Amino acid sequence: MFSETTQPLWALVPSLLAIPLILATARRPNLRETWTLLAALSQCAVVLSMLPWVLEGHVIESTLWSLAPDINLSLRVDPLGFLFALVASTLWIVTSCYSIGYVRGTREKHQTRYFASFACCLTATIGIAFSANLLTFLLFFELLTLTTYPLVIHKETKAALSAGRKYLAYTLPAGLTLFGAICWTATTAGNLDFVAGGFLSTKHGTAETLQLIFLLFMIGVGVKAGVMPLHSWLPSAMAAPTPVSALLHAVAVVKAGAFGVLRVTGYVFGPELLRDIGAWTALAWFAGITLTMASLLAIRQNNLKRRLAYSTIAHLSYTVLGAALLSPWSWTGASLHLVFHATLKITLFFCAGAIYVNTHIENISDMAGIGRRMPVTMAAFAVASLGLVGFPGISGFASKWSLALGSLEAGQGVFLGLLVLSGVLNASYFLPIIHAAFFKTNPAFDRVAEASPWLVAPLVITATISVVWGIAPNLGAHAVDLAMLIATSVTGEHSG
Amino acid sequence: MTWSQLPILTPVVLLVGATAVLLTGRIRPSLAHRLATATCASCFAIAIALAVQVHHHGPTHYALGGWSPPIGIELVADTLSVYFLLVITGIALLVMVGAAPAVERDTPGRSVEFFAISLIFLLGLSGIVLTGDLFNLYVFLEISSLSAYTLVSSGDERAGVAAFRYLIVGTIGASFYLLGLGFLYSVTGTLNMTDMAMRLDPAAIPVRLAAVMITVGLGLKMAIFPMHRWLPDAYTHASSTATALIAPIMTKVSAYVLIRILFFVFGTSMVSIDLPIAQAIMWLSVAGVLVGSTMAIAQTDLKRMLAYSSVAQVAYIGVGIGLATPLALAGALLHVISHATMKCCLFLVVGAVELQTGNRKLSSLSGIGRKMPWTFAAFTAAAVAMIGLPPTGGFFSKWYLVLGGMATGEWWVVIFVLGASLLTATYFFRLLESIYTRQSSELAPIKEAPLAVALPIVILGLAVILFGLFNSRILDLFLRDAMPPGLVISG
Amino acid sequence: MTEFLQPLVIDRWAYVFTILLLSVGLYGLVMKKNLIKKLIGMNIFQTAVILFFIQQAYKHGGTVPIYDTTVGARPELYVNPLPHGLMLTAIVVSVATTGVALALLVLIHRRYETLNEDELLQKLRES
Amino acid sequence: MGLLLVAGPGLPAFGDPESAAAGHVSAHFVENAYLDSHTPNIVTVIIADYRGFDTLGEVVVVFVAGLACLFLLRRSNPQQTGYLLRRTDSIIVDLATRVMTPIIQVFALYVIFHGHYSPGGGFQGGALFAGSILLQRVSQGHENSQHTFSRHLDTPFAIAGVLIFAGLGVVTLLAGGNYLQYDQLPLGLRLDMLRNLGILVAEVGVAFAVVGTLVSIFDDLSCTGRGIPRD
Repeated sequence: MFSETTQPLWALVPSLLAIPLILATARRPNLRETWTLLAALSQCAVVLSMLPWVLEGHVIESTLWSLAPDINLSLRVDPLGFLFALVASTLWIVTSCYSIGYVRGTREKHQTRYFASFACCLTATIGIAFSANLLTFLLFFELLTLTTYPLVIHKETKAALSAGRKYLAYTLPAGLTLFGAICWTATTAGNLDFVAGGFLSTKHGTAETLQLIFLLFMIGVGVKAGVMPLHSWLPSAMAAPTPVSALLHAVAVVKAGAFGVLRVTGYVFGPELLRDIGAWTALAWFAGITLTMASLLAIRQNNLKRRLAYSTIAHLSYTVLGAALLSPWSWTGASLHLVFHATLKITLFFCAGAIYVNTHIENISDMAGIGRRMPVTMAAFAVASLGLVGFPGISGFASKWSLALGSLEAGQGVFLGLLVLSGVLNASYFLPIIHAAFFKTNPAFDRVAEASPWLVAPLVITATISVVWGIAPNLGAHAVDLAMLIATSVTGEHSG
Repeated sequence: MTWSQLPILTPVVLLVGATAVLLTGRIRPSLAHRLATATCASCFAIAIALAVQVHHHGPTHYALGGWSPPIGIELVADTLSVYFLLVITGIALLVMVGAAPAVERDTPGRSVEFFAISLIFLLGLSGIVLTGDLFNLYVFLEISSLSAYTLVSSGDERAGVAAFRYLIVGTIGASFYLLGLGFLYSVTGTLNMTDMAMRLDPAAIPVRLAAVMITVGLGLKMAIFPMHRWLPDAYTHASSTATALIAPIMTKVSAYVLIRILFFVFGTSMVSIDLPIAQAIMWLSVAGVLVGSTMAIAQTDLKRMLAYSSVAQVAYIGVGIGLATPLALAGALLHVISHATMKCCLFLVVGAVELQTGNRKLSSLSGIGRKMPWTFAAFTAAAVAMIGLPPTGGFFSKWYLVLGGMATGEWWVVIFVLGASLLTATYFFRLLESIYTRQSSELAPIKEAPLAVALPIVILGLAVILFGLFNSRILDLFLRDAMPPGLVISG
Repeated sequence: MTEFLQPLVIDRWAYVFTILLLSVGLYGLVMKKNLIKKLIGMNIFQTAVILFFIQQAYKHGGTVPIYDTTVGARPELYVNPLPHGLMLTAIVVSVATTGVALALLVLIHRRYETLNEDELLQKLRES
Repeated sequence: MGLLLVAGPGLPAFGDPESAAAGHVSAHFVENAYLDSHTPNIVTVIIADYRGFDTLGEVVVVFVAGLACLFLLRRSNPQQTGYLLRRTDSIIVDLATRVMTPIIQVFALYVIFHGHYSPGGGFQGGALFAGSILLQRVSQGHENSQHTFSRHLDTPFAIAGVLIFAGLGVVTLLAGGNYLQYDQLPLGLRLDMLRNLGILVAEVGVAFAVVGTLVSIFDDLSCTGRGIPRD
């Protein structure tokens, strides 16, 4: 029952099971939240239990039933999927604690719907991480779109509703493009199972055809990954409650997009083919431009969450860039950034949320002096932002470092330049906040104190994790080993 | 009485049921509904038994009056017809279960006749899918049409006009069919489908003309663009029960006849290679998809919106028929069952809403999702299926359609089909948004629909999803064997 | 010209009437504003189809399809009985359709006091 | 219509005894009808035996049409329903109908029961019979003509007709034959005589259904029923 092959299924069960329980216990909030926490914990446990197998290099396959001729609904745990699932499920725990504190702190309406959709999203995310072929991937990908929508419009204000419409207006067409791309792949290749190093090859069509398919794929997953010019839903979606932004727009949704890019480049097309049809340069340049532009735009944002959103867009492009460069180190960096950026960015969102719950302030210009009243929160904020800047000793450094190596390895020094530039830009839009927060004073905050432990504990935890990983990146989750496994399996060469 | 008698049982049971409903209705009107439901249930059971038999022993031929074809009329229960028979009887059963209150409200004092006529309507449809004789098919076509006109006229003020328009169009369609049949008979001298398929010569002019006429006639009944004008009025003004009964299966059965005659009698090569009939159907259907979806966006009346989306969704089936490749046809057949389920679910929800609120304007629905959670959970599932998002049946029928389209290199069809689902998304998400988010005060006293009404809706909502997840089961159990000669689903 | 007319007019002159009737029926259906007249057009259309079948049944030198011991069971001497049988059914069907159509018209007339299409649409727009 | 002109040459020549339609199935009918069911009128044999199922369908069509009119036009409770036809005050019409009605009805019965041997059968006879009743309705007015044929009888008549025909089929089913397989009737006659009998029963069923339906349609059309004002 708990054999190796059934494990991926069990990873889906907790969050799936939580949905009806949450709905059933709508009347009794404490019990309801207990279900959420239990589900999060057990899910994380199930995922972690697979770590040894994955580290040994096993690829766990389990097929449920046939979806269409020659295509099964099947799950597959390889290093990349595992890494993503691990991040999502771990961060779900902290986010659930945080959400409980948050929704009670702000007395949100429809909390049941909120937690239920949250569980749905997690199911979808884990499904995306573990899907073994494109059709299964598409299934969970669209499911994620659907289940995120209620969270985006959660506040039911005009802004929230229009944000929701914008979200659908971007993601549904993207889903259709992905659908078309997958159908096309099915007709040309007759097979949709992910293979490390890609299953498409030049014999499946002319270079132009393959480039077109690749373009469709990139539009399909790129929207969620916020690659410019398909990014503009992301800042608007910040109308959602902060925990939603935190998990879904720093971890689940956007990361699902980035993850999709990795899957398509590494497991559908593969380095050789992408080199042959020359599609990788285009993708790399898109990513490079995005990470610069987004950082520039971030500077102009006064609303903290919007600034974080643009920084998210920028940092997702790190992953996309790493995927596009196709070299072992760049892939290592991409995979690592998937993990590290998640922890760092979620910390930042937690801080923003904590500040909002206490003071209802969203604009950076009003935050001067907040650091003196909420030292822990702002300390965590400082740590996380420094991490994103790429400050040595915090986790972000490791991933950026290997990305830099990767760009050199790929013989593309120009991207190294872009990375450095965006690091500088990161500094220029994060450091002022910290400076103002600590070294200015604002009498308005005299009666402000730290937020409730439900809110503070999670952000402290994530910040600590980032620091620990900054010193020993491989600790606990073996992130580096996994990243190297991924890079090796995809590019076929060893990194470093 | 042996298992070999199964094919005839469905029509006979329905006929006897109808008369029984009338007779008992004169004494105890309350019995009528129970009796009708029981009849539908037994028909569903018979259909299942027949399906099992066909699955194990292959097609069943039944010679009426003991006269072997082509002398007499024969019923042929092969996989295709059994598939449709299951859809018809299943939908009918689910509609009947909760029909009592709505019918009593819409047609006070006449519910007995209503149930009798709906049973005869089902008799006509089941006869159509079972018969193996082209003229007999015409008779059953008229039985179902006549009762359909009557059911449609059972609605609001304008129902009469809508029904009359429907009657004129339907009769012309049937006459065209009969004329085409006349041509076929004049050159083959037979009326039996299999016999005719052997005897007709695809090159002969009358045969080709007959193909065109029959296609036009059935196109009218199937509401293929531009012959769809009767449908929105008919579905909008008919009483909610009548719509829920007619909308899911009537047009599907016309599609069945089209498939049966084009692919089984004329043969795939004739309709897709010698003549551009299939292509014509395909392009008209593509136009229908676009027009139907666009019109649906503009509607303010829930039923009318659903009616226009029916035009679009039936056109999907037309696209599948037109592409005439195995996968596309499988998509069309899969869409038959999935669209029947979702559209039936949606119309039943409309009926439940009318029952609880006495109103069906889109504006009046805001916030109702919280008042009737179960009903609208099912509604949401069905809506998602209409848009064609996974993991519902709608998604997979679209999947096969697109695969089929790509296989034949019909890129524009693929693009239009995909684009149309965006239009669908536009009006359904607008609807869902207002259903779940807006608050409105006058909804306060509204309760969830009674169990008998809500249960079928929920069942249908679940079915929509299950048909998606387990579509390959449907594919293996039915669609592979239901393929016309010469078309084989690979894999 | 003749080689076109020969098969059409000399051998198949009867079908021309079918065609004429069909056109008359369609004309009535499309052109007439009065719903009753539309209905009549529909009936003419159906009758044309029925006539078409009956024409096929006709044989030169054929007698009524009632078995006659003096003639014996020789198919070529009786007109084709099958279309007659079919058309009996078809006629009944068209009668039934007409009945329902009339009922609908009565209903419409009771409700809107008119059977003229334009006035009807007018009243529908108002209501 | 141009299409039809094009199709012309493809059709068999008018009155051509060798046409495809004349051969094949219909030839078989002509050759075997009498032997199979001891009935000279080949058309009758075809509609009531070879293609009996069609005729059953036809009966159902008629039946549903009558039901439709009843459903559409008649008020739920008869008390509200008034009838438009009054007794005529012209003696000639009155007398004529009094004389004609019985003759028509006798002839109708003849048409029904002699349908085996001469043109005619259930539908024609039923229509005639119904005609005679309608004649009464028109001349004597609704109320006075009720004693010849009450309006409460029409639906039961139609139902009876359907049940006679459908029931005949059920009997053959129970007797172990196929549906409408008359030669399985458990009466121990020669096969062709059994079929002969079956045809007769079928025709009677048709007649009942037609009489009931036509009269009911007439009554419904001529009553002041639903619709004004909408109830």
